[in-house]
Amino acid sequence: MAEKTYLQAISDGLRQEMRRDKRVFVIGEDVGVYGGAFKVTLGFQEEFGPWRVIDAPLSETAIVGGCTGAAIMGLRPVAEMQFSDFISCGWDQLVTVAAKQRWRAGTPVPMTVRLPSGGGFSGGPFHSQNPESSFAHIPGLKIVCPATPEDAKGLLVTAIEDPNPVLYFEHKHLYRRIKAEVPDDRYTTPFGQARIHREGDDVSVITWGAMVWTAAEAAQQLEDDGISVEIVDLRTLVPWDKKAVLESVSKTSKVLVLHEDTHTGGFGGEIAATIAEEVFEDLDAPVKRLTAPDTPVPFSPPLEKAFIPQVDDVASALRELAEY
Amino acid sequence: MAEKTYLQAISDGLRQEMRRDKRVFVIGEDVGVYGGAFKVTLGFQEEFGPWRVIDAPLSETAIVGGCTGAAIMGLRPVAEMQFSDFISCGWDQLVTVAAKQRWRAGTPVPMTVRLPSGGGFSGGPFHSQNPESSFAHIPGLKIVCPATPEDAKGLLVTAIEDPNPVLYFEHKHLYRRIKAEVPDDRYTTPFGQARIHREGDDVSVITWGAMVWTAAEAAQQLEDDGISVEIVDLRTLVPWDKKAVLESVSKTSKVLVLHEDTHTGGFGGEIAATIAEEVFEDLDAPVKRLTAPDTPVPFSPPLEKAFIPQVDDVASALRELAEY
Amino acid sequence: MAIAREAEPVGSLQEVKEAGLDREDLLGVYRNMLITRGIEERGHILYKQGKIPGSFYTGRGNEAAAVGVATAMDDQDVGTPLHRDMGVHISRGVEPWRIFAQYMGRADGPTHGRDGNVHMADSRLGLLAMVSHLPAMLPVAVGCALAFRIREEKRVAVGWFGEGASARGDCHEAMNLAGVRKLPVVFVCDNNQWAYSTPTYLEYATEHVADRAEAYGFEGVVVDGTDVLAVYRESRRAIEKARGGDGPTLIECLTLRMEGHAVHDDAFYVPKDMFERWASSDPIERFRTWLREHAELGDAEEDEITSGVKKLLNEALTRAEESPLPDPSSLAEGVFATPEDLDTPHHK
Amino acid sequence: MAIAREAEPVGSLQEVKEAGLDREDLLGVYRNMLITRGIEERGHILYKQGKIPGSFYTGRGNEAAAVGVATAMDDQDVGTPLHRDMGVHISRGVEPWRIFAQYMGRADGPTHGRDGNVHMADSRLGLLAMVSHLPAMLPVAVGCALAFRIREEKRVAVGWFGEGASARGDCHEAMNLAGVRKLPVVFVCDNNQWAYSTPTYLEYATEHVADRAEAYGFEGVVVDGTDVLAVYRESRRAIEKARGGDGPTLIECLTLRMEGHAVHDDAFYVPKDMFERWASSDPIERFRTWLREHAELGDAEEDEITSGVKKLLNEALTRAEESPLPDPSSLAEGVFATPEDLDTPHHK
Ligand SMILES: Cc1ncc(C[n+]2csc(CCOP(=O)(O)OP(=O)(O)O)c2C)c(N)n1
Ligand SMILES: Cc1ncc(C[n+]2csc(CCOP(=O)(O)OP(=O)(O)O)c2C)c(N)n1
Ligand SMILES: [Mg+2]
Ligand SMILES: [Mg+2]
Repeated sequence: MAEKTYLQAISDGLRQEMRRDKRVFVIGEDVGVYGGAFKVTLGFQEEFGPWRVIDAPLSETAIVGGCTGAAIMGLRPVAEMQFSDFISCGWDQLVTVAAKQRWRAGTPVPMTVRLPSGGGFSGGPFHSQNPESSFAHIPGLKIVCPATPEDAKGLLVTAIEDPNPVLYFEHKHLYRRIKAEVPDDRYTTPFGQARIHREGDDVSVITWGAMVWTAAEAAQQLEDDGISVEIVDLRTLVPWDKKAVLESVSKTSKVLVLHEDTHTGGFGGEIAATIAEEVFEDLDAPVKRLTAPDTPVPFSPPLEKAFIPQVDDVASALRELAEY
Repeated sequence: MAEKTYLQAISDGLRQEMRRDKRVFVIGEDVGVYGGAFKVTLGFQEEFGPWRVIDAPLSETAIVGGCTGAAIMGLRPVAEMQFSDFISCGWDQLVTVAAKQRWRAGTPVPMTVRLPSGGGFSGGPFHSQNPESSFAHIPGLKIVCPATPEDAKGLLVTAIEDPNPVLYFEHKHLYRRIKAEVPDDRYTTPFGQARIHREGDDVSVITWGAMVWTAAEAAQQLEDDGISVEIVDLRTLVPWDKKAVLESVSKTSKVLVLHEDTHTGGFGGEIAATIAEEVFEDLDAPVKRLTAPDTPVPFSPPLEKAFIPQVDDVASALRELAEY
Repeated sequence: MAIAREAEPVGSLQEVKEAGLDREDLLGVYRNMLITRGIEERGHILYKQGKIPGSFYTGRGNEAAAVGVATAMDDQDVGTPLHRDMGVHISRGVEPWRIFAQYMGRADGPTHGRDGNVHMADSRLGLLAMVSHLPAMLPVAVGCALAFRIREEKRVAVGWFGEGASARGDCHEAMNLAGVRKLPVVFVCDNNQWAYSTPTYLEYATEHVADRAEAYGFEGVVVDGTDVLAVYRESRRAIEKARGGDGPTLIECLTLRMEGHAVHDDAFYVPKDMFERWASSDPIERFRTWLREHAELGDAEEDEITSGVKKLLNEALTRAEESPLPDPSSLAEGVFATPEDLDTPHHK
Repeated sequence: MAIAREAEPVGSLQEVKEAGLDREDLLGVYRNMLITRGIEERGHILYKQGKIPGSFYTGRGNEAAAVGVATAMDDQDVGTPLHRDMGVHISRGVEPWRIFAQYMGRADGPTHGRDGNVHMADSRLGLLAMVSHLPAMLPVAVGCALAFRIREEKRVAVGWFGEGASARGDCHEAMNLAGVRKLPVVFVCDNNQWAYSTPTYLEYATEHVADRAEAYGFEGVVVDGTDVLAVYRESRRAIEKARGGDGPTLIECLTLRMEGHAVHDDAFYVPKDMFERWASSDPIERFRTWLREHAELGDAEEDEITSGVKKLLNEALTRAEESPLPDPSSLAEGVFATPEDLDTPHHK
């Protein structure tokens, strides 16, 4: 057990898995000599050689499609997108080939795509997006969004082990900001089991990724006013832990669904709709959503601050609910 | 005024617009000599010549990106996807360039993409999809899904006139099945204004595209049992007519959101969540969704029938709501 | 300016033997071509009988190209054949009755009614099921080759694509990655001169598709796709070259699509004389003549083969028609794989 | 095997005159190169001062290539320059203070703080704002050319791409469409030998990127990207060829990226002697020497230019720093265009 950043947890988890399982290899732009844009694979090529840590050409389609083929041939590819934004260039391969191959043709595609995502440091419209909602709509893809170093490692190992295409969204704004104890040994964190980041009685927040920490700060604020907030960290969007969400909502009878991605058609809608359908009778207030507005992600700090839900935004949404 | 199929209405609307406005041109695979896979542009190349009715190579990225450039240069491109499924190959161009260019750089992109979509005739996993939800999540794209011949023409004209990238989903299962009177003259049908396909008092159905007709048959069934169903045809998903939906729900206090696309993360979630948030107090029952299950679209008729919501499925969902 | 090498036709039996096929093999090739065509001809009938839902696509004219390439593959090699490549499935040993079941959306088809047409494959025979999106399987084929390279296996992946689909980005990214990394993959272009209704000069601006190979640092070859032996010889060369670590080859098989794009299309846009010209070079007839001239195929033996194929297909059809339609309650199963699904020859 | 033509360096003033530039033009070119470098050097300082949010990218080493091509464009031509092509914006007349404002995320930058770095363009000057996704602007540039062809205008579109980005499908689809339809477009490859940390041999397997042009049916040319006059001459030829209806050209400008990929990258992976070798061929110094040798550039005139540029940039910086940060309440405006937005020179 040692304190590690979220980034180190990812890196260590991946290295450990590569040492354990020769079928695991890494491919992506600049993952080799350079160690990846965020240095997750720093030193990997030296340890595992150039055919297990592969510098790909600037070709997201070939990377995703290549991993699909290699996975079907029995390897366990881990692709790195330099930024999650660029997965748009691999969209067709993922949704057309990888996602549907098991159901259609019985061929499992055990591959993982690592996607550094999210904003908070003026990355602008193309280096800050949270594209998880788009993919969560496609049957056949699993979607992982860890919030803590411990989950970052455990969910990555589960992703690599999973016999399906898994999109692993690692939030860049957590990379070096969030540190915690991470077990040294190999372990897996199951998909589809939410984590109660904080227990509470008055209002539930359903969220994932970096927003877990924003919600936690807001909950802290509200505690001083005597409002007790429960935070449910989904950890994975596909599958998502409906049971945990509905239980929390039934307990508090008020809920805020929170995400960093834009509003319309975001995955928050799915969660809110499910709550409204399944525990309608338990609700004492409308199902509220707090998200980014329907715009691209802005570059300039004051705009970006207005775009990404801030602690104060969450706190006032929670207060409003509590007072309903 | 003459009776026209949905397909003729599209074809006539497009031809009329091309005659009126020299900036309008058509590009797509096999749209020229062949007249398009569904013959929407039959005879167009003879009338408008090979540079206004352009047979493109098998290159969805070049088609979508090409239209983006041509639109910025002042033309009014109308791209045809051979099947809406293939727009996955133009995903990046649409979401990365076309959708964001106005907001980022002030450059409007007035283009239309025609997308023959939907199932019902054993097209299988790649010729039957309804990808509108994925795009509805991307700020900057407008999404149109006509259900009637009159709307098919009017909304196409509005799409071509609109200064933004518009995805125009034409449901293949309506092409020759649905006929109605269509005005001969040019007219536009505004975006963001739902159409009450049928008035009713007990339950509302919110839907679009081919499902409008499925809902209408189900409503007919229920009428015999004395249950009065209101059908709201959204016509456009972005922008969507929140006001009309909320009004209908407030009136009936019970609502079924219905779509042919798959469940999780489908646009129905957005609508259901909005209803649960904004007219929570008016609801007498949970917000129900009826959609395709989370699988690819199957080929074999019994499977496809189980996949696409059928009249009986809608009727029993409505009955359940009415009895709640 | 043509850049690619233009392959010679094949002459004598001796030459063929040197290329690795004995007389028994040749008769097998002939048989596979007959089965291929027979399946698709019967498919047409089934379609007209209303037994095939949706649309229906065939590869008439492409039998030699498909069978020729597949015959050059070793057992442990893998491939991603397309909608004109029924001959690949047949050559790899797929049972015809399963294909009929697939056509008709029955439970015993390789996709159990979930997908249609040739959108199927038996992964135990080293084939990967195509998707409609063209040529999305090329990057996947390259990924197979990458796996072989990583594990240092002497296996080769074969990826098919149409000349129309050569215009798409997937083709470029796949070939470029394969070229840069010298992966053991062979790209086979089924150039049947039409992409639906679109002629080649609107799809690419070179003389041959194979001229593109240079742009990726490997060799391109154009071969007459109606000459099964020439296709075999060039494929064998390319596959062995790839197996030996010398990287990819692009083989372009020149044919004509002898029917419409699919069953609904009468191909009015194809000049009549083009059909006539290519009809005189029918791949099956051509090989039959060659076998009679060079390999002593006599009437009796030929009859035996023909009637054997007929019997096989008749029985297959009966068996397929007995296969039930899939159970709707199974629809939602198997969207996600379980660990047990990985228990296949390739995944281990 | 190289397929592309390798362009000769430019010699005399006379030769340059024939190519269409008089002495005044040449001094303008020099000035634009100085402004380009000056802006990016000041950008570095701003970055270190913490005034530029996010990351920061420059095109040091690419000034000649960018300015050379842009100088060869006519007013009515359009282009889609990239992150190494500041010189294009400058040559087309973008005011430096706006660029500083863009860097700093201010309200008066061309994107009003919505986007950063060189992700900007003034559409009234015929430029289209790049996106990060490389080379997604190539199909867009081809679309501009398509519009010119449809309207039968004598205009040309210029599309830039990096040698790394040449691996992507967008590059292929754009070039193929342009080749098939002989569209009036010129493709300019900024080959600075690195794609982030990736060397060229892992990006493509030909000798030159320009060797690929053949695969699309048009000519490829490799030019020394530090020789502004050679770049100009080849660009002018290609642009006029395109304007005349003779289709696309691929011009590859060979340079070295003289800094890290972005400000955070120390480029440890680039061999030291590679930097040294290319430093001796600095495009600005090279052109300065040429001007002194061939165009009688004297100390006084040079000082005047240099100090003029310095003054311009200092004033620009001051003005940019006075520009306010954008108003957060404006965030949601303009996701969708209104009809009035179409009231621009290009949209009419
Ligand atoms: C990405 C994509 N776009 C469009 C289609 C529709 N489509 C099916 S086959 C076809 C023509 C294919 O031509 P070619 O690649 O030459 O193959 P062929 O059918 O001639 O064998 C088209 C356009 C498709 N399958 N995939
Ligand atoms: C589609 C896509 N994938 C990844 C990136 C991340 N990225 C930014 S620049 C770069 C290298 C680009 O190399 P090159 O095309 O040679 O241009 P250069 O930066 O060298 O001018 C990469 C990988 C990107 N911008 N776009
Ligand atoms: Mg073809
Ligand atoms: Mg570069």
